[in-house]
Order: sequence, then structure tokens, then C-alpha cells
Amino acid sequence: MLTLPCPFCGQRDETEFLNAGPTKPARPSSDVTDSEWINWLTVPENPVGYVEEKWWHAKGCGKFFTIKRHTVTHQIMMPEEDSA
Amino acid sequence: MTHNPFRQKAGGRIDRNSCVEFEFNGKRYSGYKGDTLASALLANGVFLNARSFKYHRPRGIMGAGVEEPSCLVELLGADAGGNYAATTVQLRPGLKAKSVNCWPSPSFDLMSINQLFARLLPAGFYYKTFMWPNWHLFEPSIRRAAGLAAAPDDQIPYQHFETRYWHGDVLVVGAGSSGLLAALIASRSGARVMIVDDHPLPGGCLRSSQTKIDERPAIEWAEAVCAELDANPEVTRLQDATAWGYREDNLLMVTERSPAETHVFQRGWKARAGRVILATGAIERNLVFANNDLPGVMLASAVQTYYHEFGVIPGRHAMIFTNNSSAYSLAHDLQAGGTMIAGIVDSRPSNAIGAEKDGLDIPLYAANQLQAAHGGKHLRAVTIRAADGSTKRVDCDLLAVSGGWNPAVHLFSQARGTLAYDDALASFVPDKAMQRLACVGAAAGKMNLVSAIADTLSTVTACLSEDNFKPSAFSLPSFTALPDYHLQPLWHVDGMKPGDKAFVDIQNDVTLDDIGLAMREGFDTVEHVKRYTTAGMGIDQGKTGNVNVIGNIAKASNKKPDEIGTTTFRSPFTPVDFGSIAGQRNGATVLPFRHTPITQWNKDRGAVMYEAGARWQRPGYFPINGGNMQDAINAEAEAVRYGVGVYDGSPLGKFDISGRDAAAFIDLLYTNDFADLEIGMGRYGIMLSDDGMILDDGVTFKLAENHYLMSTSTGFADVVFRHMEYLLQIECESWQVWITPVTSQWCNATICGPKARDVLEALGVSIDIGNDAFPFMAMREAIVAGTPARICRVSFTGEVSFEINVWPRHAKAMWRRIMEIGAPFGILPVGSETSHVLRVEKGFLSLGHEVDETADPYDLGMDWIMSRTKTHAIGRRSVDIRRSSGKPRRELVGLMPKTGGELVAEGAPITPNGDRVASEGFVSACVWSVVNKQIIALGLLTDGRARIGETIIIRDRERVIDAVVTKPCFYDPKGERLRG
Amino acid sequence: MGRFSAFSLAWNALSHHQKWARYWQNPPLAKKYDVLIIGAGGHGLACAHYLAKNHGINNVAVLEKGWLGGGNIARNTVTIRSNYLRDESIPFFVKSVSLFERLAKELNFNLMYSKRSMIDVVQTYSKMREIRRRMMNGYLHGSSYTPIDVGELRRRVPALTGGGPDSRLPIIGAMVHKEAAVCRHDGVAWGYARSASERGVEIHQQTEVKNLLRDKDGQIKGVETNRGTVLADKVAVVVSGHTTTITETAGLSLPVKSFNLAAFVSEPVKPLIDVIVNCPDLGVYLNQSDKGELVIGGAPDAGQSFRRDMKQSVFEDAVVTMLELFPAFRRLKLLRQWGGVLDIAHDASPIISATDISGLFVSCGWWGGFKAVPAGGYTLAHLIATGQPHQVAAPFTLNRFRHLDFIVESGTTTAR
Amino acid sequence: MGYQATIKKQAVWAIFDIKGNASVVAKRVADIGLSLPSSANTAYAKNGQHLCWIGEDHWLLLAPVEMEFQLLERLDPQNSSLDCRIVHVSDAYTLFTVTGNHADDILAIASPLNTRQQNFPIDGATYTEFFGIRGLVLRWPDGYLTAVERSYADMITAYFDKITTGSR
Repeated sequence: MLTLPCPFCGQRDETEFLNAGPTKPARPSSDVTDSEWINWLTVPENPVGYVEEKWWHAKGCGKFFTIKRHTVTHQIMMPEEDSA
Repeated sequence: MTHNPFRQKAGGRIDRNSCVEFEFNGKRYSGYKGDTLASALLANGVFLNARSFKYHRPRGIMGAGVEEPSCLVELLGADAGGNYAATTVQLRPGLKAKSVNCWPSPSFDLMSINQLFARLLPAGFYYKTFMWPNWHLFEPSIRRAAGLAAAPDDQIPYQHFETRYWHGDVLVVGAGSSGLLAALIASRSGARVMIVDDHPLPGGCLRSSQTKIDERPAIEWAEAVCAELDANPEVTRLQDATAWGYREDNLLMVTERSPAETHVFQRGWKARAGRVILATGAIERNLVFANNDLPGVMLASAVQTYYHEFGVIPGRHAMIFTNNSSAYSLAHDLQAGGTMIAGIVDSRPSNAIGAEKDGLDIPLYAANQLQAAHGGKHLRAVTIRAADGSTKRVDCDLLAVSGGWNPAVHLFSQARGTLAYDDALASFVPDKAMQRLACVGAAAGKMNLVSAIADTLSTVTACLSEDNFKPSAFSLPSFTALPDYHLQPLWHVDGMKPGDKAFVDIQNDVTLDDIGLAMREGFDTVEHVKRYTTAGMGIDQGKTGNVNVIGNIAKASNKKPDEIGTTTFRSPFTPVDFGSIAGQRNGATVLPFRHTPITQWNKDRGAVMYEAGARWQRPGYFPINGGNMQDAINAEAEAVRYGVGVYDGSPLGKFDISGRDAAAFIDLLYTNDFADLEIGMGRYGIMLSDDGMILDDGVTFKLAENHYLMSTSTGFADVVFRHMEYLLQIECESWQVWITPVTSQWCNATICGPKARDVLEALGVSIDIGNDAFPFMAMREAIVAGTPARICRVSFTGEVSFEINVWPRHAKAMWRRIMEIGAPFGILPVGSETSHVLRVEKGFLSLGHEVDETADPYDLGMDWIMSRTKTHAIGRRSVDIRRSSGKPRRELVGLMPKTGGELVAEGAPITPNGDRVASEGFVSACVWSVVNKQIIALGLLTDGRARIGETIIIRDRERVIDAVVTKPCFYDPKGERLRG
Repeated sequence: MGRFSAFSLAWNALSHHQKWARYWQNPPLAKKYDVLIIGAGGHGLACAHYLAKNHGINNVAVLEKGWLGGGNIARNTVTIRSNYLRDESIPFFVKSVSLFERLAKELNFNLMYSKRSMIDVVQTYSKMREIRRRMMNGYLHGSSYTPIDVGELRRRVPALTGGGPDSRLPIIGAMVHKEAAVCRHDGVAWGYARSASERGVEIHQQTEVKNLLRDKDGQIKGVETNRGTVLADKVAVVVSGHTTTITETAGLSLPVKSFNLAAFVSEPVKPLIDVIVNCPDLGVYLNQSDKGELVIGGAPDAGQSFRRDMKQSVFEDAVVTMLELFPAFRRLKLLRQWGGVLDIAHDASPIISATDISGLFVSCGWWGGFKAVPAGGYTLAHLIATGQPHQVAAPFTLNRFRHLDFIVESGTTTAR
Repeated sequence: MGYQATIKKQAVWAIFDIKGNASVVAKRVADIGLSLPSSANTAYAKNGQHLCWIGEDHWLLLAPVEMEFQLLERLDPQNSSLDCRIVHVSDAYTLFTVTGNHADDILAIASPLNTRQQNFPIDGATYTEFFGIRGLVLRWPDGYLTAVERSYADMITAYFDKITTGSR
């Protein structure tokens, strides 16, 4: 059970949050090809390492925010930090 | 008067003034307050008290704590429970216990017949047989034989469990010398501290050590430290509490077995600390020789504990077998206690044996091994083997064994820390920590008490300063020096004969031969050996045996143990009651339940309540004086069609949406246009997910420019809210839109039916509710029956409907008033079953029925709701892509099933010719229509719209039902009534 | 290799079991094979067995980065069933169950296959409707599913004392799936490995694939491992949970995400429950192993994960919901908990498919893949050998994503 | 022997949900003599009113029900032309006070919130998990005030009974 850094509330227990999945690229404009759309829709980042993802502080302040979380160690850092 | 033949005249910390009666395997015994079940049994000379898992060999007590591999008992009566190590059961008056896994008794166990077949039961034997005629023939008897204790039943009185959080700075696991010291330093530096120890009393190994601290018995120092800790309000000290799980971010799971609050039976702590100090000590391991499982063979440290803690020496004639220096302190104790010692067998060469032997006046067999133990149901003698292979038989009835010490790295390893093999200890020690923790004392591989304490001080001080505490100067107490710990690994003794049973895992009956066999058959990694032989998979999780398994795999494959590695250390450290994990939490925390102000009224009225979406409790139907469900539904439906009905629509999701970009946002969400919606009017809309599946439908009213009131289906309100917030906060950050959930701010009573307007008039309403002034899909503010209300003219029934929304504080009164005023009009409350009938007659959608995660609006015949202009609406693109495949779609149709008045099961498949082949559609809903006086149904059918008039076949298992395909609307197709 | 039987067991006993042969051989790693299978888990080993047995292809190497049978086959809850919802899914799992029922004899290895029924405990009308739908669809494809009332449920599972009229979700009915079974999961891997090895297939453990290799026209030509390069014209990636890690080395991305799914067992107790109990409304399921341990599973963790432990919050919910139906288990003890990594496809249905890279095949998206091991291996072998998907696996190719033509099974049951 | 804590379910309070740009909101609440709390998850309290800063651009005003109609007039929630949104939500919540020696224990059981002073100051007010659902928690004389969505009130009441007395 992690603690997650809510930008408004600070570190809170994971049970207050809902995971909203890995960050998607910007929604494609309507002129992209079907396969480009399908890729955007169905193919996520799935790294063994840091994944940039969204969390919703559903039982807290209601903020959606972005973090980088390591999918093996659960280490968390802010998206601007370098995961290299 | 207590008769304890193996209890010393004096000594021990038991309360000799309070005798405790207990029962074991049906016989009555007595011990003293402060005894464990194990110490009391030994004091009484009950040495044979278990049978082994597979061969049902006689077994006794080997350990003194959680490491106990052998003597498992089942508690009876009030504290019924199974598979407790006798060494961890506190003796209390009236305690009733029995051995697990043997019948009728350990001394006469019928299953011991297995021993005769022992040869036929090597590791993995079951994979090789029991195949003919099939496993089923054998399974039941095998299952009965396995399984140790009986499961707890529901007959014991309710016990209240609790879970709670703890947030602090330092959490210390283990209240031995290092743990107590760590807690003391931390608390003095102003930190909030928790210290957890799984023994009933603090002190750890100090309790059975001759060490003096500041010239006083070590235990007095421990007690003084505890007194200081207890006086500090920032310190939580838990005894008889197990830290069993180490989770992310320094979260430890702790089960406290005897909380101070009497209404709590057990408490689960979720303790999170900035820093964790693991002072979990070390666990002594066994040595591998023939019959090392005989009653009378015990761990040296255990014998020492029984002597110091309980004044018990479980034998008259002791022998010691060791490969290290630690066991000698036991020799000193026994000598002091006047027990006759037949000798010490030490596998180390005499030049390796140091100060530990000074002052001992007993035979020392240096560079010898103990080849075998002998005896039937108890140890009688041992065979000692000299370096030259010559053997000698020596009588004894107690054999104290020490194979060295394994640091208790379980929690460290659960915290993903890496382990390193230490040659000097011949064991695995903590290497790289992966969380904010430190190991101290024996847990860190520091086996010498004095140097361990010094190390603890510096380690803990360093941690505290790193965590920005100011540890005050601390002067260590002075310890009397002890001889250094020295060991030479001995993975198994030499000279064993084929068929000798030398156990590496006592509890699961895994022998040295089993490991050899596994490796011969290709199971040569430690995980394979574990899984093939089941070594280390018992309740004790191999605490005394695992390192011996690894050592022997290494020896057999000529590798170093660190090349073999360990198996994963999994939580829990020791078994814990599920109750202490759930605590007070019950179904309601996983599935919270929700009530409206009318819920109780419905129950009082005798409604059959259903679990509706989003965890609301809603009335399904209102039985009429004991009548059946269909009668009730018909009456309610007729009331709505020909008179008036009312239902509690409060659970419908409601959102207040406003802001500069509110209109644009509504347009993004819904597939149809809202731009031209007039103020005071509402419009039905459908929302899609990005996958192009229907997410929700509902009516949205325009209250003012850029101000809307959106209503959603009951079940999906939360999903829709999340969907909207996601879009706003992530994709439309620059937009100004504010969403406030107001579901619970408004309760609504929906009056529907031809007489609805009359009832509303009769209630007294401050506005003109005529059709022209207040048309279909309009919303008005008004005073109804003296109460401010919002009235909406929406209809889920196909009849004229007035949705009267009031503040919940007025809801009960309003509802009662409606029932009272409506009575002359024959008003009836309407449940969800009837709403279902009415919407099916109209062909209105229902999520979860017609919409089953595959249908899109075109399939449902709602082309009109897919705006030509709004290609950017969420989900639109995916719908277009899916339909471009040209694959035939299942379309919404009406069905007239030809059954003699019997309903068709909802979900029944429609198949070509009614054959048992892949379906071509299904019945989404089927009801008795009060207006059509017949069974009607809705369904999704491949190319359905083109097949209207056709007869299709519904296949409900053996039942084959013809049905005529119709338009999906059975009543008032033009919708004149609901607009009337 | 010697056959296994009571006689061979007795015979070997005379020589104190010194003469048993290895289950699988350990030959040197050759430079080239006809087929490479990446991953010696259930599906990979099954595929190897069927390639050799059904298609006579035995110049095959199974490459395993760790120890064979150490992936999800070693960490699942051994539930075998075919009560799915959709026409696309049911025939596949019916096939798998029928292969399972014959497997012990086919492999001459006692898998302790125990056909013991699964009972779905139903607590909401919406779930009841959906489960009835599965019953009627299953009938079309020969998967049995029979309703029983609450009284009968309590007779068949006396330990189930919760879910009464006053509970949070009173039990309203139940459904029995007769074909459901459990079996010794490790045995499945070992049995397939033993049989494949006997047929000439090579199994190479501690052999980690670092990269997929393609020739200049993009066709697959082999793999690069920690033990050097190995060539083959056909390569199958069968590494549930870690599929994308391998395929991305060839620039192939897939519509799957990796998740942690965990389970736990209680202390062993005397026989108590002789069926698999599944509670879809609460999201927990359990069965009792022959050793006496209750094996309990819940839902996956929400975030992507490649971990093999268990998220406390998910675990607690599973315990809480179990105690709703089995309140007496408050005094039962947790013995061990663990997790595995699985990759779940965008529509949560499996993928057994050729890929855009000629010669490269994938079998992934397994969520509850243990029950699918025989059919998964069987149909993957068929696909590799013939180039055509097997009829019962045809719906599960990657093509379905080209038109977002999803197979939506999610939410039909918890028991995986 | 259960916990010594008094749990009182409150009658309706006047509650307003306020969303918008801080400077605008500051002006609006100035009209009723309040100013914005200085830091996140704290409340500004004045003559019985508590203005809680519970989210980015999000405040919740709790006031005695006697003030409700006056506040309705002054805050004018119907008026959506303003550059912020004020929604009247008095009935959407049920409030409980938890006071007494063991108030902290009750909170530690109900919620994962870390209530140490350094983390949850004397004027603290925040949304957190409360018996599994979303709940607002404020410090209160000799304990805490908590608010949950009204539809859950019966469930929360049941939990309070269960944990304080150890009843089934």
C-alpha cells in the first residue's frame, strides 16, 4: 500500500486514490488514420521501469495528477524528474 | 499441588504460587501461571505430543517459540482454533488442547502405519501413482489424511477484531537487547516510536542469558528500559504482537493478540514509520542426522529457554550436539542446574573450540559427529562417530542440538532487501536495504551481544540524525563479556545408511534423501526442490530448516550456498488470524450501502428491496397482502397506465455543471447536439466511452446560459463523474467548467400516469402546470404543497410525469403528502420491477439489459442521436471504425414470444433454427405487458431491423420458443401520452 | 524414460529411489532450431508438447530465463472452468477443459486432477441475470451450468454460514458449473516438460532472451540470449506478463498492460469445502487444496505492475469479502501470500496470434490463463505448424483490434 | 469495556460548495465577513462559520442552519453569471461530532489520515477516506467533526456503534 504525493494534500494513503492509467498522448485530431486512432486508444506504455500515469484523489480533494511510478520497485517521482 | 517431575526446585519466571489446570489430549495436567503449553507439557514429562505430517512418526517439542516445527496443537472450547505451535500458546486456566494430525492419540496413532510404507513415499511419489483408474478414487482419503487441525466453526461467541492506522517516526521490531536499546534512543530523541515484540514478555535472548548488564541480571535492565518507554506518551509498546508483513513505504502489518481494551479480541495495526529498525534476532537451526526428529531431540536454545524462563529441564541425562560455540552456554546452565550431561559432540576440531569450553567438567567429543539418534517413542541413545569413522553408542534422554544461527531476515527480505551469504555464519545476512530501514543486532548478523549493542547504538544514532532528530548523548550500559560466536558449517553428518531418515524439514517430513532424489530427477534449483519436496512450505515456513536445505543442495552440486540462493520470503512471518486483517471492516466497507429519506418508508410498506446500481437500496415491488410478484407488478403498472403511480427517483445521479465552457463541454460529452437547447428545457442524451461503447444516458436541463443540471443513470453516476473530471482536468485544462455533484441535495418523488396532473393540482402547486405553460421536457421552480421544489417533466414510463424535486429535509413530508392526496386517485408506489415493465412497453433503453458493453446507438435504432456535425464527440470515432468493418450488427428489436403466457428468461440466446450453435442475438428483456395483455420482449438480433415480421427461435436450454420480430415499441409509438 | 506407476514406484523403492531418470534432459544449446518458444511456463511447455506430438515438429527449443514452471503456472489458483459468456470464448475453454480431463493419462503423470464443480454464489439480481445468460449460452456449446437454491447451496457448502437475510448482500441463489476442476499446477508444467523432453524437445533454463532478431526483409530469424545467438524461422513469445518487454525489442507494441494478480492460502485444515466457491458480487473465490489449505484469490491491483508480491489494499478487500460469506474464518489463519504478473489486453480477452512480423507469434493477455494451458498450447502449436489459427482460437487473433471488435468477457466472474 | 467517545449525529447545517478562482472567491466570501484560509486543507472559522479549503479552487462553507437563508441571499447560488460557482448543498451531507478521550482512536480506526499536529494542524480540515467512503474531517473541541454524503449516514452510524462497543 503506497503513499502518493497529491499536489494539493501532500502524501496520502493509496486507498484514498484511484489509478487512472498510464498517461496517453494528446487526443488525436479527427484527421488521423484509423490505425493511428486505434494505437492511441488501445496500445499503452507498458515499461518494466518508470511509467508515467494518472491518479485521481477520489476520496480526497478530487485532483487528477501525474506521477512516474516504477512498475517493479513502486518508487515514485514527479514527471519532470529524470527517470534515466 | 502441582506435580511437575521435570520442573526444577527453584528458578524460572513462572509464578509458582498460582497453579494452572489444563487439559491435553483428554488428560488433565497442571502448570504455573507464566508457562506456555509447551513448557507445562515438558514439566509434566509429556514428551510425545505430536505425529508427523506424512509418515506419522512420533514427535515432541523441539523449539521454544515461533520457530517450533513439530508440536502443533488445536485449541478447543471458547478459544477454538487450529495449528498453533504449543510453544506460542500461553497457559491459562481451563485451557483445552489436542495434538493435530493423529488419531486417537500421539502415542497410539493409527496412521503411523504409514511408517511401514515409508519407502514407498519419497518426495513427489504422488505424481507417479494414484493414476489408475483415476485420482478421484484416492483423493478423498488423501485429503482426510492431510490438513492438520479442523477448521474453526461458527459456534464460538462473536469476537470483535479491529484494525487501525498508526503514523510515527520510528518502528522497532523486536524487544530484545538491540530492539529495546533502539527504541530507548529513539524515544529520548523525541521521536514517536512503536516497538513490537511477538513474545508475551520483553527481553528476547536476554531472558535466557547469564549476561549481566551494569552488574545486574540482564533482564532487570530490559525491565527498566520498558518502564521508561511506557512512561513516554509518544511510545507505543506492543508485546504478544507479531509484525508479519512489510509493505511499501515502510508500512508494517502488525497483529496484536491481547489488546488492553477488553472489547477488542485482536487488533491489526497498519503502522507506517519514517524509519524501521529490524531487531528481529536470529533463529537457531537444526542439524541433519538420522532420526533427528525423535522426541527428546531439541534445539539447544530452546532447552536453555525452558531452563531460564520456566525452570524446566526436559530430561535427566543430556547430550549436546553442535557445530558452533553458542551451545556451550547451555552446558554451563545444565551443569549449574545439576543435570547429568553425557557429553558435548562438537563437529569442529579441538583447535577451533575456544573459551566457550572453559569451566566445563564433561566429556567433549571434538571433531566428532552425532550420526544417529535411537529410540522408539523417545530418545534412548545416540551414536557418536569419530573422524576415523569409528562409532560409539551413548545413552541419553535429551539431545540439545545447535546447527548455528540464521538471522531473522524475513521482514528485511519482504521489504525487497537483498541478502548476502556470510561464510563465517554459514547463513544469509541482510545486504542492500530497499526501504528506509536498518537491521541491528543478531538480525544484522551481529552474533556477539556486546559488539552488537555497540553497533546498534551507532546505527540507530546515525538513522535518527539522518531523519533530523537530535539523539542525545547516550552511554552504553556495561555488559559482561561472552565468548565469541564461532561456527563451522555441517550440512549433514557422515556415515548415514540408506533408508536412514534425516530430516531437513521436520514439519513436512522432508528428508535428506528426498533432496537427493529431487536433484537426481532434474529439480536442481532451490525453487524446484522446494516445490517438489515441499520443504519449507509448512506452517513454520522452514524457519529451522531452510538454510539446511540450501546448504545440502549446494553440497550436492558442489556449489557455494550463495550460488543456490534462497526462496522468496513471503508474508506472513507467522500465521495470523484473518479476523485481524479485516478488523471491523465488513461487506459495507467494500460495498457501502446508501439510503434515501424514503428508503425506510418503502421497507415499512413491505417492499421487497433490491440492490440497485451504485449501492442504493431500492424497492423492487410492493406485495399486495401476500400476493405474488406478478400480481404486484400488474397492479402497479396498471396504476401508472390508467391512474397514477409514484416512485422515489432520488438515486438518479445529478450534477450541477456551469462555467464559461459548460455548453462546449456538454457537447463534447454527448453524441447529440445541445447547442440549441432553450433555457428551462431538458434533452435526452447518450454518452460514449472512448471505445465507442455506451457509457450512460440521461436528461440534461439548461438552467441558464452555461449552467446545466445533468442527470445520469443511478448505477453510473460515479463513473460519469470520474469521466467528466478526467476530461476537464487532463484534456481540457484551459476550460472553465465547474461540476458539483448534487445527487443527495435533491430528493425526487415522480408522479406519473394519466391522473398525475390532477394529483399535482390537488397537492397545491404555485404555477400553471397545463401542457402549454409547462410542456414535456421542461423544468420549473414552484411551491408544491407549501414546499419549494423543482419540477421536471421527463418520463421513463411513457406517461405524463412530474418529477418533484425537494430538499431531503422535506422529502418524507412531501412523500407522505403525495400518498395522502393521491389516495382518492388510487395512487400506488411503484418499484423497479414495474418501471422495467413500463420502459419495455415503450422500448426505452436500460443499461445492463439492451446495453451490454457491445451495443452502439445505431444498433439501438438511435441514428438521430449521432449528430452529423459533431465528429469530435467522445467515442464517435471508435463507433465509425467499428461499423466500417461491415460485420453484421445486432440491432434492437421487439419480440412477441409464442409461449403460453410464460415469461422468457432475460438473456436467452436466439440461435439459427434454434440449433445448439453460436447465437445470433439474445432476449434483453421480457415482461407481461398490462396494456397488450401478453408477453412482450426486447432483444438484440443480427440485422434485426431488416427482419421485422420474421419468426426467430429463442433457445433456453431444452426450451425452444418461437418469437415474431417487431418494432421495439409496444405502446403509444408516437409518444402522445407522455407529451399529453 | 521409465513409465510412472505404482509398480515402478515399488520397484525403485528397493534401490532406495537411486535409479529414477531425470524428468527433462539438459543438452547443449544448438545454433539453430525449427521453432523457438520463449518461456517455459504452462503455455510454452504445452505448445512444445503439442508441436512434437500433434505436428511431429520436435526440433524445438524452449528458452526460459529462470527455472521452468516458475511463472504464473507456479502462482495461480488452479481454477479450471468453461462457464464464459460469449460465443467466441466458450468453445475455446470447453476444449481446454476436455484436454485437461485426459491430461494425466496423456502425460503419464498424476496431476491430481480433481473435477469438483464450481459454485457461483449470487447476491444481486443483475448478477443473476448475467449468470443465467452464461448458463443458456454455455448450453449451446456444451458447458454445463445449473441453478440451485440457497438451501441446496448451504447443504453443499456447510461452511458457508454468511450471506444471510440480514447481511450486506443476502444470497439469492447459486449456479453450479459441474466441469470445474482444480489440479496440481506445478505438475502441469513438469508433466508437459517431461513429455516434451521425451519427444526430443530441448528445454534450456537460465537462458534469457535479450533481443528478437529479424532479417533484412523484417522476417524473424532468431533470438539473442545471454548464452549467445540462436536461430529459427519461427519464434513464439509465451511469457505472460512480460510479452511487451520481448516484442518491443523487435519494435512490436501490443494492446496489453501488465498487472499484478495475487492469491493467498490459509493454514491447512481438515476437509471443509469440496467445491470451488466463487462470489462474483463480492469479488472473491476459493477452493481447498488436497493439503488442506484454502486457496483464495481476488481482483488484480489497479496500476500497472511487474511485481510478484501483493498489494495490501487489494488483499484486505479479498479477506473482508471472504469473511462476509465465511464469518468463522475470522479465526482461520493466513499462511502465505504471493502474486504473479499477467498482461491484460485492452478488451481483457486473450491473444493467440501471428503478428505483423512474419514468423513471430504471441500468446498473451492471459488472465486466468491456467485453465487455458492445454487449449492455449494446443492452438498455438496448430497456428505455428499450419500458419492458420485453430478454429476455437480464431476469434483471439490480433485482427480483432483492427476494427475494435472486442470480445468483452470482463466482469462475468471473479474466479480466474 | 468499549471506547470512551461521544458520537453525535448533527441536524442539518447550512453548507455551500464553492468553486472558482481564489481571488474571486475571496471577494464573494468577504461579503459575508469571511476570508480564505491561508493554507491547503485548513479552515477559517468565524462566528460559527467554517470556510474549509478542501481542494484546488474548491472551498466548502459550513455554517449554523439559522444562517442558511441569510447566506442563500448573500451568496446567491442561483446566479451563475459570476466568475465562480456557489452551490447550495446543505442536505447533501450528514455531519457527526466525535469527542471524548478516545476520539483519536476512533479516527485511527475510521481513517488512514495522519492526524499528528505537524501533519494535520489545529485548524485542519480535509477530505479523506472514512470507513471506506469519502469523508470530510475537521478538528473540533475535544475531538473531530466529520461530514459524509447523506446517503451513507446510516452505514456510518452502524460502523460507529460497531467499533465503539465491539458489537457484531
